[in-house]
Amino acid sequence: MNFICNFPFFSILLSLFSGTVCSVLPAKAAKAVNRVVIIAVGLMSAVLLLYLLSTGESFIYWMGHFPAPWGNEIRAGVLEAGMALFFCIIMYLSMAGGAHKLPGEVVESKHNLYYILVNLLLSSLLALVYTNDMFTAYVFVEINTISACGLIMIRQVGRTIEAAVRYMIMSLLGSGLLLFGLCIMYDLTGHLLMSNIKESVAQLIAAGEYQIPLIVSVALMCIGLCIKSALFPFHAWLPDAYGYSTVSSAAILSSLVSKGYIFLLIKIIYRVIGFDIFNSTRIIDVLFVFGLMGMIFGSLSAIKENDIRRMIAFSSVAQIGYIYMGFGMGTQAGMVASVFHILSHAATKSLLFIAAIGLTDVSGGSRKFIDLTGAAYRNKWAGVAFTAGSLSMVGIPLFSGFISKLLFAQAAVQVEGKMLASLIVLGISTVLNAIYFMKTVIRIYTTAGESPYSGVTFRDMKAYAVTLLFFILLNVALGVSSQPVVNMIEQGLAMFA
Amino acid sequence: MGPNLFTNYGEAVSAVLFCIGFTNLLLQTNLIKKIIGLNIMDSAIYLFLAEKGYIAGRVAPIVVNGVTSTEAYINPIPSGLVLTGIVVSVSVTALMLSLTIRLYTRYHTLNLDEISMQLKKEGK
Amino acid sequence: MIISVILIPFIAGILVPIIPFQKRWQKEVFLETAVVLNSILVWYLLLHHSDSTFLLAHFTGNLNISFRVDGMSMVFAGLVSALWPFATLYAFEYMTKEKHENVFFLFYTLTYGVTLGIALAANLLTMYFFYELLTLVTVPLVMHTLTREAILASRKYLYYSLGGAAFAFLGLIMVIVYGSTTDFILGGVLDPAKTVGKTNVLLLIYVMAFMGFGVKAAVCPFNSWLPQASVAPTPVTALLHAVAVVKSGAFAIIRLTYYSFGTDFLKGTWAQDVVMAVVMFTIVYGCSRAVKETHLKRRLAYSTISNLSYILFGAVIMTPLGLVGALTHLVFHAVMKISSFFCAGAIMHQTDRHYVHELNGLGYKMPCVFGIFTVASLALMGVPGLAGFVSKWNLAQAAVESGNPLAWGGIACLLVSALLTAIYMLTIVVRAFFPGKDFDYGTVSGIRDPNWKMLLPLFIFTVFIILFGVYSQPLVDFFMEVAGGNI
Amino acid sequence: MYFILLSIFFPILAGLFLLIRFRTPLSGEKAGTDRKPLLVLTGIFLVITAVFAFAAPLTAREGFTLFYLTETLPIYFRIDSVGQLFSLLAVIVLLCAGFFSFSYMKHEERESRYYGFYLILFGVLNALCFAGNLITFYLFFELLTLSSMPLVLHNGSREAIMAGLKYLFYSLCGAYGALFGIYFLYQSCDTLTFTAGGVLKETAVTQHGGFLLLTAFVMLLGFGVKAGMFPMHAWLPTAHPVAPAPASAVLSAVIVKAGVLAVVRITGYIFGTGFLRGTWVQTVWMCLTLITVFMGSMLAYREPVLKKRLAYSTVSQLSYILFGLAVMNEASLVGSLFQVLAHGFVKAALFLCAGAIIYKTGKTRVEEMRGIGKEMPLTMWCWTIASLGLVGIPPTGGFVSKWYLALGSLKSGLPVLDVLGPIILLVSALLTAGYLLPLTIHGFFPGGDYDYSGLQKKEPRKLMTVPILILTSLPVVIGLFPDTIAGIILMAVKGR
Repeated sequence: MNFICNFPFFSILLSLFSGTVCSVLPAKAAKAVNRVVIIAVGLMSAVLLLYLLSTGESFIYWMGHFPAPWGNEIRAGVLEAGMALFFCIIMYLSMAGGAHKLPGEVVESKHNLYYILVNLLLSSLLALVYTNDMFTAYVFVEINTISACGLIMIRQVGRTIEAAVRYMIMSLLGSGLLLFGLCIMYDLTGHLLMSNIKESVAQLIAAGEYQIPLIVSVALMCIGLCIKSALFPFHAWLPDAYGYSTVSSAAILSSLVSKGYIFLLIKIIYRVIGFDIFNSTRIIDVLFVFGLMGMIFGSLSAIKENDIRRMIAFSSVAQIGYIYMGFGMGTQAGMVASVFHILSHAATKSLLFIAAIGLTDVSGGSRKFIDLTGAAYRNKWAGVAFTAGSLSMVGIPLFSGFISKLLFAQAAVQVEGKMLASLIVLGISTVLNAIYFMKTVIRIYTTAGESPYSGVTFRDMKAYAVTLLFFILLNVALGVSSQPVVNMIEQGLAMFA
Repeated sequence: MGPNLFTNYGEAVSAVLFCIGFTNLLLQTNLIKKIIGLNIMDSAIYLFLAEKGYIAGRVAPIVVNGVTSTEAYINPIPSGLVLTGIVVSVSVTALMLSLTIRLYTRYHTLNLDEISMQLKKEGK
Repeated sequence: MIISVILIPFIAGILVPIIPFQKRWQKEVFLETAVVLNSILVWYLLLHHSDSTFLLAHFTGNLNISFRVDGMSMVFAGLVSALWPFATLYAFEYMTKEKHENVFFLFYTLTYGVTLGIALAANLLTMYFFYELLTLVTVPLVMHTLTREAILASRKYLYYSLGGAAFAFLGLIMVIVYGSTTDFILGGVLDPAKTVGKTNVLLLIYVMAFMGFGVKAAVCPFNSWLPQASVAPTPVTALLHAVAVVKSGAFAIIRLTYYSFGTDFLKGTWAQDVVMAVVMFTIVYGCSRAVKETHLKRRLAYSTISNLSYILFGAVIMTPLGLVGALTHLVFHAVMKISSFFCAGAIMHQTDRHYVHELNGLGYKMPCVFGIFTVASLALMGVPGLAGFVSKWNLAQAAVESGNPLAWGGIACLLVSALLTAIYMLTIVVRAFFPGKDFDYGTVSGIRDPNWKMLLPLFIFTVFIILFGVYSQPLVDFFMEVAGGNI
Repeated sequence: MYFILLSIFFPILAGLFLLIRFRTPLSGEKAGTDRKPLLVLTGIFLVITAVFAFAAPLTAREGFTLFYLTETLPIYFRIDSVGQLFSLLAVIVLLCAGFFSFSYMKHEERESRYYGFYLILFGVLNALCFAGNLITFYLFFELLTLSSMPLVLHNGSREAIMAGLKYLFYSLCGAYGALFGIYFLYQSCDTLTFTAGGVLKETAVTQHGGFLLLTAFVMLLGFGVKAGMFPMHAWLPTAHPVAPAPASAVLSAVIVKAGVLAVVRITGYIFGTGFLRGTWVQTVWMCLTLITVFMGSMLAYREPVLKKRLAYSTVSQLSYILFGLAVMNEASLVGSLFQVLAHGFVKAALFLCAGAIIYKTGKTRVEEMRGIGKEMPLTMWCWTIASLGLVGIPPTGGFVSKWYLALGSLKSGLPVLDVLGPIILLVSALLTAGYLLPLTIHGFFPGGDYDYSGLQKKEPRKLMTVPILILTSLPVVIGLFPDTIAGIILMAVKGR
């Protein structure tokens, strides 16, 4: 076994361990540790990805020395490694982009706590990505929830605590359902390792036994994860949670945490139940319909919103709808599109959140549109970045959003019954996206009348601008040379089977 | 259906409990009651796991009399899962309770809707 | 070579705010030189074109960004590059009264490149890409004045255009999935083996894509952005909203209909009927709104709406003759409308009057402008001997020849629209020249014709209106060749 | 060939020259005292044009193409007898009215504009008469509308401008109706050159004859607008009276005849009477003309304003002509063309008389004109003779034309309409007498209680009376030699 195969385990452990270390360090050091850890994990993931691409097959790593079905396992394929790398990049950029806001929003004494939470979050995300064990997944889902909740409420104002409570409640409902579904699955198959469950499920299906409990179990797990990833209509907690937390938290939450759950769902679909079996159930139709509704209603709510952060948050609801629509198509192409959209949305949404904070900072901290008038002239980089993000969301070629739209549409065409519905909703949703994003873009480039904030300028420009630049580049890179990424996703999904 | 339900009364009860807990967590406006609902829900799942792991006439998998045959003990994995789950749910409950306290000290109420109302009034 | 004509405007445009010009005339000379050079380059390219495709970049899968010169591109690129230098010249004079000149010229010149990109695109994806870009680079031009009205207009323009593109995107997908290639090939690229049994879905998507591109071409009910967008400075309204942008929409529809879906596939289907009915309705609707409108530029904008649908009407007849008619009107309308818009701009520039009822008696004070305006009006009405008649004649002949009863009804629409055109255009002329007995000439004292920078383009356009009217044969022959796929 | 071109383009260029050379100052005051150069120039131009127009048919009768609008649309001129007939009418009326206006227009502003457009109109009318194919005809038909509109709204009052616009839009509406037909005809005909007997393709007739009939009907309605045919007649009573009187004379006597010429051209030379005879188009068309005849007379009878009354009369009289054309046999065609001449001269004379009255007395309403005969006896005598011509009393031209019309109608053998037509013509003639002659009666016999003390001689100058006299005498002349004229017309109808 190659040394590189230890990397997944190392990266989980590293981030988990660094979290504990951070608690005794002063804030500055914690920050440094946090950065270093993220970079290290990212590097490891990159090396792992290269290694996997060169070997062309996934591997399974035993935790301890117990073979299946007793031991706990980690599994790494191209998709997992790629995802881990991507999560690290986004997380680093989000942290860097939001760093300047932290002192203002979080009391000094809690800074190292903040880094603990981020590290914990990273470790739980990595665990979700790599784990091959269902119950481990559950445990890390909970860890993820708790750290995410911490990230929301680290900014101690009434809104965030309330948002955190709501977030917790919905998450707990979700994880309760997930756990219950998982228990039923365990009951049916007698296994907790994904590969073993899949074999048993295949046998059960072949034998025609326990069909209903099986479906119930799958449905419970799906609904649980849907709630946690804020699929419409389970999105009530989302706008407040994303809208009022500190900016890095919002960026991370919207682009990574929900994506972690979605990735877990993909793993369950492929590794636990089996893609074909999953597609033969009616669950995908339900996901499809909810996805479509999410695309429309999320955007509609965003249009009505008068607060830029909440608007971006609602836009997430719509984008998550896209992803579930891809699931709901029940084809490989749809799944590829969804995974690509996970990446594209993560890159874009965090960019938008961070750009938005730059805009609100130069508008007296207000997020109301009326105060944002002309903000792009006061903070040029934020304006450019917000515009780029918006264009990507609307699906202008050259940006990543266009590719995911392209992939979704191409996938939709191949699905006989769902083609028209998805194409039309795709069109409408683009129109709606255009409406609320372009409204904002025009607003920030307007100078009609004297704004009370016209003299305000932005501090700490350099780091912030570089971060935004990287985000834009990431976006454009995804948009221009998408082919390698798509190939990687296809390869990774093939390894899942 | 009827006889099956009766035979698997353990599962049935846990399902019912789960539903009760779930509904409470979802619909109660009082935060404490929500947390209680959460605990009921979690306990229902542990009950379910324990029920599944129990084999009639065997004892818990703790070696006390030097009996090492697996035949003597019930399946240990569900028990392990329950223990892990309890740890998780305890920590979650603790977090929820701490959040509740914070909210209560700020807004002097446990009613989540009222808190939302007050937040709206603050207009932030 | 082919990419350079797109890049030169980009570079020149970006240089405008960067180079610190000492005097205004330096900037003017710089810009005009760049634009004229580029136009010459375009014409050189068109006249010495080869059939080879220039591949710029692979996109994803088998999609790529590439450029090629074919008949359609020659028509559109030729038109755009012929008009742009004049419009630029006109803009120099007009913009003396406006603020933020640099930004204006930056985007104005960028638009040139983007429009050429649309014209020279070799496949649907490239065209779509530039089509979206066009929206983005023209928005700053619309909101140039930054008044509340301009903001609202640009917002609406953006929503409509991007929304339209979203549906046009569906057409792109269909061509990608069901076509053998996305390149433009006269007669269409749909693969019959793949489309079996999917006809109706494809037709539905075609209609959607038509409406999507139709947003730019101001097809009813997606036309209300155009009159609103006339708050932009007049060179923009004239060139972009009478030629470049809206014609891009029409151009895109022609590409979609003739070069991607293919007329064989569409002709005689319900989709053709639907789009034709929509187009016919728009023809009449645009005119009737123009009659009711009292703001001069908005009136012309409504007129554009109607006239664009003439072009589309030719396009949806879906015969080679129809394409000829569409192309003829594409070119002729551009000249006629840009000329009338420039007149309107000259009036606004000289007198600051915007409404039709304020134009009383101006005819004697600005004889050149109103003389030219009269010629343009008559041409738009379709008086024989002027350009408009020839294009309408070609359209109507195509409609008659197609044997489609709906198209025959379309001829009636054309004529109703011609009558309405007469109403909304000639009332202006009559007002200007016949203000009435009790008109107080004191109110128009001190108003004069604008200077040569404004008049020169106007005169040249007028010459072309008349020239096309009496001697259009070589051009129409050329369109025939294009429609026959010989070029 | 050069004379044709000269007769068309010389007046147009001359008119433009006048428009530019004698631009009136902008302040709105009168053109100044120096009218003479303008008048002299105009007079010279008018005469030269008339000479050209007369000379054109004498020099060349074969057609020629000026240039090609598009490859298949030549601008083509050719003179045939029908064209010549209309040209004759146009030249005489335009000359007379032109000279009449020299003194009439003294009071009006912006004379140069008036004369400029007057000359342009002259050229366009010549072109219409000499047009050799439908496209050329259509081109000048549109130009006719555009160049005559400034005459209508000349006096610049709000009413005049609205009337001018109404005239414009009705005319264009008609022209576009015709254009609709042309679009289809282009595909259904071998050529659009006017050829006696029609140019329809055999195949087109058999394939979609029904649609061609509809086309023909639309074209008839369209061109009929200009000829004031019901239901598109409303512009005429509005537009004619507001123009200066000589312009009204030209409008009512000549320009509306362009519509008639158009109808002659499309029925006889494009569709061919053989195609239309006996179809529903003929029936409906005849009904429309009869309705117009009757309605025009009734409205004229009820109209108190003199010039408006004359305009309604024009509506009615024109439909006599159209009725004759609709019957489509030889006698009726002769009647129609005869009526073209007769009505042209008579109506011009009547309008000029009305103009003279207005110019001298300022009275516009019929009931104000009691005793006018005592003041302007010469004018009123002309009025009376012209009225008799319009009513159709022998030996005037009006009688001859109506005779032929009735004859043709009775011979046509159409059910019901063959008899109904003459009856309505007769009733209408009675009404005509009823609305024209009271002016004579009251003018000469104002009644016992009339106060003669205020009377004074108001006979206008020679420049006015001479044209009136000429125009009054002409219908009598043609009425005196009906056979000669009818023979010429017959030759024309037979297709030279």
